[in-house]
Amino acid sequence: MLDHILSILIFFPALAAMLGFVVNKDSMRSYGIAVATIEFFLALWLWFAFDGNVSGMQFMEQVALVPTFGINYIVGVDGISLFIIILAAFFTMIGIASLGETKDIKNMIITLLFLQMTMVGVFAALDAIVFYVFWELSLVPMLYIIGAWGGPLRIYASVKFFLYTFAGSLVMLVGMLFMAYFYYQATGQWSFAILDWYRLILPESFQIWLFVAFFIGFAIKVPMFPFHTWLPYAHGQAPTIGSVILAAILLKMGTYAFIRFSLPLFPDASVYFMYPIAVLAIIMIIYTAMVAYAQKDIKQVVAYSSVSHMGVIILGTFALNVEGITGSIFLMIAHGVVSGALFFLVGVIYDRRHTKLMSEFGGLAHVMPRYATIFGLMLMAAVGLPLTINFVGEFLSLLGFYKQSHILTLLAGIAIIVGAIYMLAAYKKMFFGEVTKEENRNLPDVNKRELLALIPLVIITVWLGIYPKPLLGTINTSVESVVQLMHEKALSEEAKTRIPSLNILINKTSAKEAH
Amino acid sequence: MMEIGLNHYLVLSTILFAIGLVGVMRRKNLLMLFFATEILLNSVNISFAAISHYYGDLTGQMFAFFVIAIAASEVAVGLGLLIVWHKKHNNIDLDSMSTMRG
Amino acid sequence: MELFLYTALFSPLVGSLFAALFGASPKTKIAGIVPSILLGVSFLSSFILLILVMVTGHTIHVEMMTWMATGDLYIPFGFVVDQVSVTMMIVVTLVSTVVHVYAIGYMEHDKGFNRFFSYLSAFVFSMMILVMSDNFAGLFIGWEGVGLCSWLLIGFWYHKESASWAANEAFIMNRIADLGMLIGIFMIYWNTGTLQYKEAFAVMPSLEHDVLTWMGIFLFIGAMGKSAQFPLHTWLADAMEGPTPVSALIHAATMVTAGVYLVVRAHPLYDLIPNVGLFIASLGAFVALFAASMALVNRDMKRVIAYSTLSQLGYMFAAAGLGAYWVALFHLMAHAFFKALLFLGAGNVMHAMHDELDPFKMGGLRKVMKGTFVMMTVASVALAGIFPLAGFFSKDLILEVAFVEQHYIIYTVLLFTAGLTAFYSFRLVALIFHGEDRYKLFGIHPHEAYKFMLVAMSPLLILAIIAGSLKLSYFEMITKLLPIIEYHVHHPAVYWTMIIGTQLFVITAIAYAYKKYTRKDIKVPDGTSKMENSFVYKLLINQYYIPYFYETYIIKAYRDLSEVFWIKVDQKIVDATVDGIANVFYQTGEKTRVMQSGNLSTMLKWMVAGTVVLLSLAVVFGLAARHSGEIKMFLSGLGV
Amino acid sequence: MFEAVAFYLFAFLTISMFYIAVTTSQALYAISSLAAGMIFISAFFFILGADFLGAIQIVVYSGAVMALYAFGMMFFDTTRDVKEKHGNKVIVIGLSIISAVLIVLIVGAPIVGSNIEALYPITEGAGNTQEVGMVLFTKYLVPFEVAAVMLLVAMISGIVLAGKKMDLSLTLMNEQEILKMREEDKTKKVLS
Repeated sequence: MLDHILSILIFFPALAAMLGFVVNKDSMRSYGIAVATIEFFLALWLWFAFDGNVSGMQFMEQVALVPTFGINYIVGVDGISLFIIILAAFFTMIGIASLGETKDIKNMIITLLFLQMTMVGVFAALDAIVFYVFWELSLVPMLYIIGAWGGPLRIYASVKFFLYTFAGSLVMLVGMLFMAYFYYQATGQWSFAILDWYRLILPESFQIWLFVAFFIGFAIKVPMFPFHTWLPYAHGQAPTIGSVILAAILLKMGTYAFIRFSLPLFPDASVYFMYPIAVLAIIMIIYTAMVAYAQKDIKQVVAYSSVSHMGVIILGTFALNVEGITGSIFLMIAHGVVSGALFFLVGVIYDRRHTKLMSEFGGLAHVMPRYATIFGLMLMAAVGLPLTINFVGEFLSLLGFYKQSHILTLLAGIAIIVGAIYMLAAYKKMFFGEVTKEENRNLPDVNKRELLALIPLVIITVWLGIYPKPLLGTINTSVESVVQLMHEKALSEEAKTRIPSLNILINKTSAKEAH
Repeated sequence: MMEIGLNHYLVLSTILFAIGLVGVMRRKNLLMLFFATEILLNSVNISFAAISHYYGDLTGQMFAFFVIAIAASEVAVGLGLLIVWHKKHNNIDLDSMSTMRG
Repeated sequence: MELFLYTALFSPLVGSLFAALFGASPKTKIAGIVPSILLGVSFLSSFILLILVMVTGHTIHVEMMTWMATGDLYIPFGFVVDQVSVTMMIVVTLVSTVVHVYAIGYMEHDKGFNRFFSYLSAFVFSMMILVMSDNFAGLFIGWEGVGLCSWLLIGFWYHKESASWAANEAFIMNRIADLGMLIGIFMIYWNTGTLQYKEAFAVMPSLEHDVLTWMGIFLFIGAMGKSAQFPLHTWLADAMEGPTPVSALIHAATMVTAGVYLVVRAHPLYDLIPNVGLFIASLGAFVALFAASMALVNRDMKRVIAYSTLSQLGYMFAAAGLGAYWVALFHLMAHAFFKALLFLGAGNVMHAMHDELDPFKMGGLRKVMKGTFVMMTVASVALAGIFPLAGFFSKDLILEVAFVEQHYIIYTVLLFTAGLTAFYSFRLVALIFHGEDRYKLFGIHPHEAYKFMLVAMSPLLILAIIAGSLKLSYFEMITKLLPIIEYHVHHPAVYWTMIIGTQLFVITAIAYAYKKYTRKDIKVPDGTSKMENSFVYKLLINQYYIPYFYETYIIKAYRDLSEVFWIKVDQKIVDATVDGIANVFYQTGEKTRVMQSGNLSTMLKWMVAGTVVLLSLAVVFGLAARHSGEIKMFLSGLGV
Repeated sequence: MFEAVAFYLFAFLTISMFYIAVTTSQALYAISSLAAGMIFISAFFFILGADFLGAIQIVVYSGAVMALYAFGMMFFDTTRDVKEKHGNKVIVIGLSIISAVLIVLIVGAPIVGSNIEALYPITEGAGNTQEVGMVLFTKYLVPFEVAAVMLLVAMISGIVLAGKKMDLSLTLMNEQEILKMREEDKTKKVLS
């Protein structure tokens, strides 16, 4: 069973979703929870069975799909994707468990389970076409979730979400086809397997074009400035569960893909585009943080803060050294946990008052102390307080990028200031002061079901903030191999110097172990 | 000038084709439109025959046969439709056919 | 020994968590008593460690566990107890124990009693991490942790708009400085390859001078925020919105001195870059004077003390900047004692006066509040630096340092500030405790605080009196770690002239304050007197218009810019572009829909037109293919 | 010489006939001139040596197609003037000429360029009909059969379409009956 665990992880939710059509409506919730829990424990088992000292892919499976063109169903997992898969399983589980009174709950759960299939599929796929298929498929359940369970502008938001990301990924598909074609030209046989592509060294001019093609697909997904405008609409209109999954997992596809595709395939282009992308990331960090500050709707604040944090992730990725990339992967998980939790929290208050405008609240700390405490904790995690999960990622990402550029890191570091500004301002507006609105006076505090979702998130936030080692160690191993690969593949002198060689590094770490 | 070559036929065919196109575009009566299409087809037939002749290959003529066959069926079906239309609307004016408006 | 270390470090955390258990339940005394006892334990452990370090000279270094390790980076949770950190531990645990016990009485009637102790103990824990950590990352944990607790405690009475505003201001201003610190940490890591103090400092002498200078500057920016140095000073005065015990503990004795601690801790770095040191000293001297001048006229008791804190921090930085690290640390310690005492006394007065803060509305309180009167007077005397109290030894030492190092401008500024300090301290004392009983006009019936609160304050009282005499033994201990620089004005005549002159100057200032503010005809200022309309007074009472400047030109500008970014840029430009592209397709469809008029002859025309276009394309491509060689030649001729 | 004269003569005749066919406002003139034009075209086929094709042209076009049109016209009122479009003539004529020229360019250019006529002169007198038959029933047998089926289908469909309500006569019905019938048709939604 362990040999096929990835396929099981991918297709079990989908099969369960199919069966879900015949399940009775009243028992659907327990059915969904059961499926998601099994899936989560399978993911945990995957982690348990995973060997953290191996840098390559594990649990690989291969089934030929179109042998003539080298399209195979290849899945595998390494330290980079492992935790995101677990996170996806985790969020689906608590997402379904915490679903409140939703209309059409049966269809919602089925959609979520399908979404889970696509999410796990994206992170496990090692064949470009399979990756692309899951990548695009993930749009469909999300389209339904926003379009069917969303707010008043849901059609606009869902169509925008779909078309925008779809347009971007088409460009990416063209890039993939070209990549495969180059591979064919170089080796004489077709292959879409990423691991095969890794071995291909392209001339720099080709790299640049392909990098741009992939970049557009990924950047829209992330979303990077200036492609970010679909996100506030999607978040603003999506139901709580949609926002949670979108922020926690779906956005990570873009940044994950950068590390899986762009960096190892195009090391020279990565170095070539490092500064422009860093500048974009910095604009993204500061600009969206300021936009977040101007928002009147708490959900939009969280949505824009997501974009801002994604900027730090991008920056860490393009630090192109072990510290930065490890940090960015860790921050992906951290941001998933924290922004997911924040969206849950916004959902809690929305369920009670059916509004998200901050001006409608005020003084909630009097009425809902537990809610205020959890919100405060998550907010502090979001602004990157040490000993919370976010700090580790942010610290490492910025630390890594400092090696590449001092000034840009200083500018990017403004993130910790502007982040604090909008978060604290929002918190103040909602929780501090006197209770001004009569409706808010008797709001019930968080209930058991909501705590069921929030408490695990709180625990993870603090636990991984204090003891990130179990994740960092595993991630580090895989990232080191990526960096080493990039260094070896790099053609230009500049790229060779920008991307550190691990041989020196290994010596240093052995010296470190003397501690 | 006196030696008739392929070009002559092609030019002739072109002229006829142009006349046919003029007919297609300016005719409003559906029946007249059919006449124009016949002209188009015939002009092409001339080309086929000419090319076949100068090329020394019968394929062109074969094509012309099939064109004629198609023209015949077109007329048959087209006229049938025309009559149905005329029965319903009492005219065969192109302007009256606008159910395809987008 | 490690047991004591861990006890000292973690018992505040246990206390905090214990109090947090009662967070949602109504107030129970136990939530205050247990953390206080645990802090007492922590203090005792620290004391044992102090004795140990003092007697044996050994330092303790433990590594609890790994925090972050990736690539070259290795950051453990490591703790070190050496002469510097043990000093800080003693100060922190002692003052916080006192404040905890005091707060049991002070916060008695507050709804958030349990919550308060949870926060306060959490603060102590963060502070302990800050001072005990053996690496910069650990320092940063504590650094941010105290910032968080400060935010929670300043905004403790969150129903007050001003309190939550002040809390946010403090947090954000500190964040600005933290960025500098973070960059400093990055620089240290990439240049030395480690964040452990010991190893990093060992590598530093081999680095380039420029790099070291920047490192020093960025670290100091971090220190500036925490220690509220100009221009990041405005939050400290506003932070007085928090409960008074908080002001005593966080904003007088411990957290704000973290900046000084950082400079002292990084002394091997600052020793290498005397220029930066000089800048720190100059800034310190400037802030000392600047803050003292604002304290002269302020009519808010707590703010006056806050400015005085600021001014004293300036002294510490002046000393540290001039390389006299142990002097700075000594003043830090002495200051912690008497300033906490002063604040707690002010807290008593506030309680008695039902949260009235304007000393002009008090007067004559010595009759009803004997204990508080004595304590505040002693604290003020200590602050003013009168022999033989704590302030005399520590502050005069700083003056001496400036003199010996031949920075006469700094010396003059600091000397003048000493006079100002004496003046405003006793202005406060005179207004509160002497003169007419002006409070009667407002119908207030003041009463003395609980006995146990006064008892709790007494250790501080004693230390404020005797701390100075510990100078020699302290010197002996601390110089095992810090550079031994003894400051002696070699000529006895000069030395004595300086000492006596300073004392006389200070005493004159006190006398003048007494004379001016114990008069019978003092009224509550109502903005009509001549002095209040003078330019200088207005400048000072408005804090040099700096908060106004920040509000108008930074906060408002930021808010407006954010609005512009959102409404104009994000919606009108970025999003509109995206929608515009979508609209191009949509409009094309709309426009070309007309083509599909349903009229057959029109459609036929379009068909012919389309055929023409396709045919022309075919011809063009055919020609291009046929003449591709010539086209290439032509283009290359054009230089394309 | 003879060939040239014949070509120019028939070319002139064809063009003028077709020109009349597309410009005249009288339906009868149009159909007559079209029929004449078709016959003149067959002359080209004979000149080109495609005797069989010429014969077919005359039989099918002038015989079958024209007869069909003539029958068709009986259903309509052929005496009234055909309404013309008064659109932009420049566009109409311009487009036609441009497209025609382009087609010639495309079709003619390679042939002219490689002087095919000189390479493959046609052999006269080998019996065109025989040749055609050989090719048509060997190489093009399947298309030929398909075309036959197509013609059959077209024939049947023509009958079915035109033969609907043959039992009714609009001329014999009065106004109300016609209107009623039309209403019924509308509800049936046949071919509307």
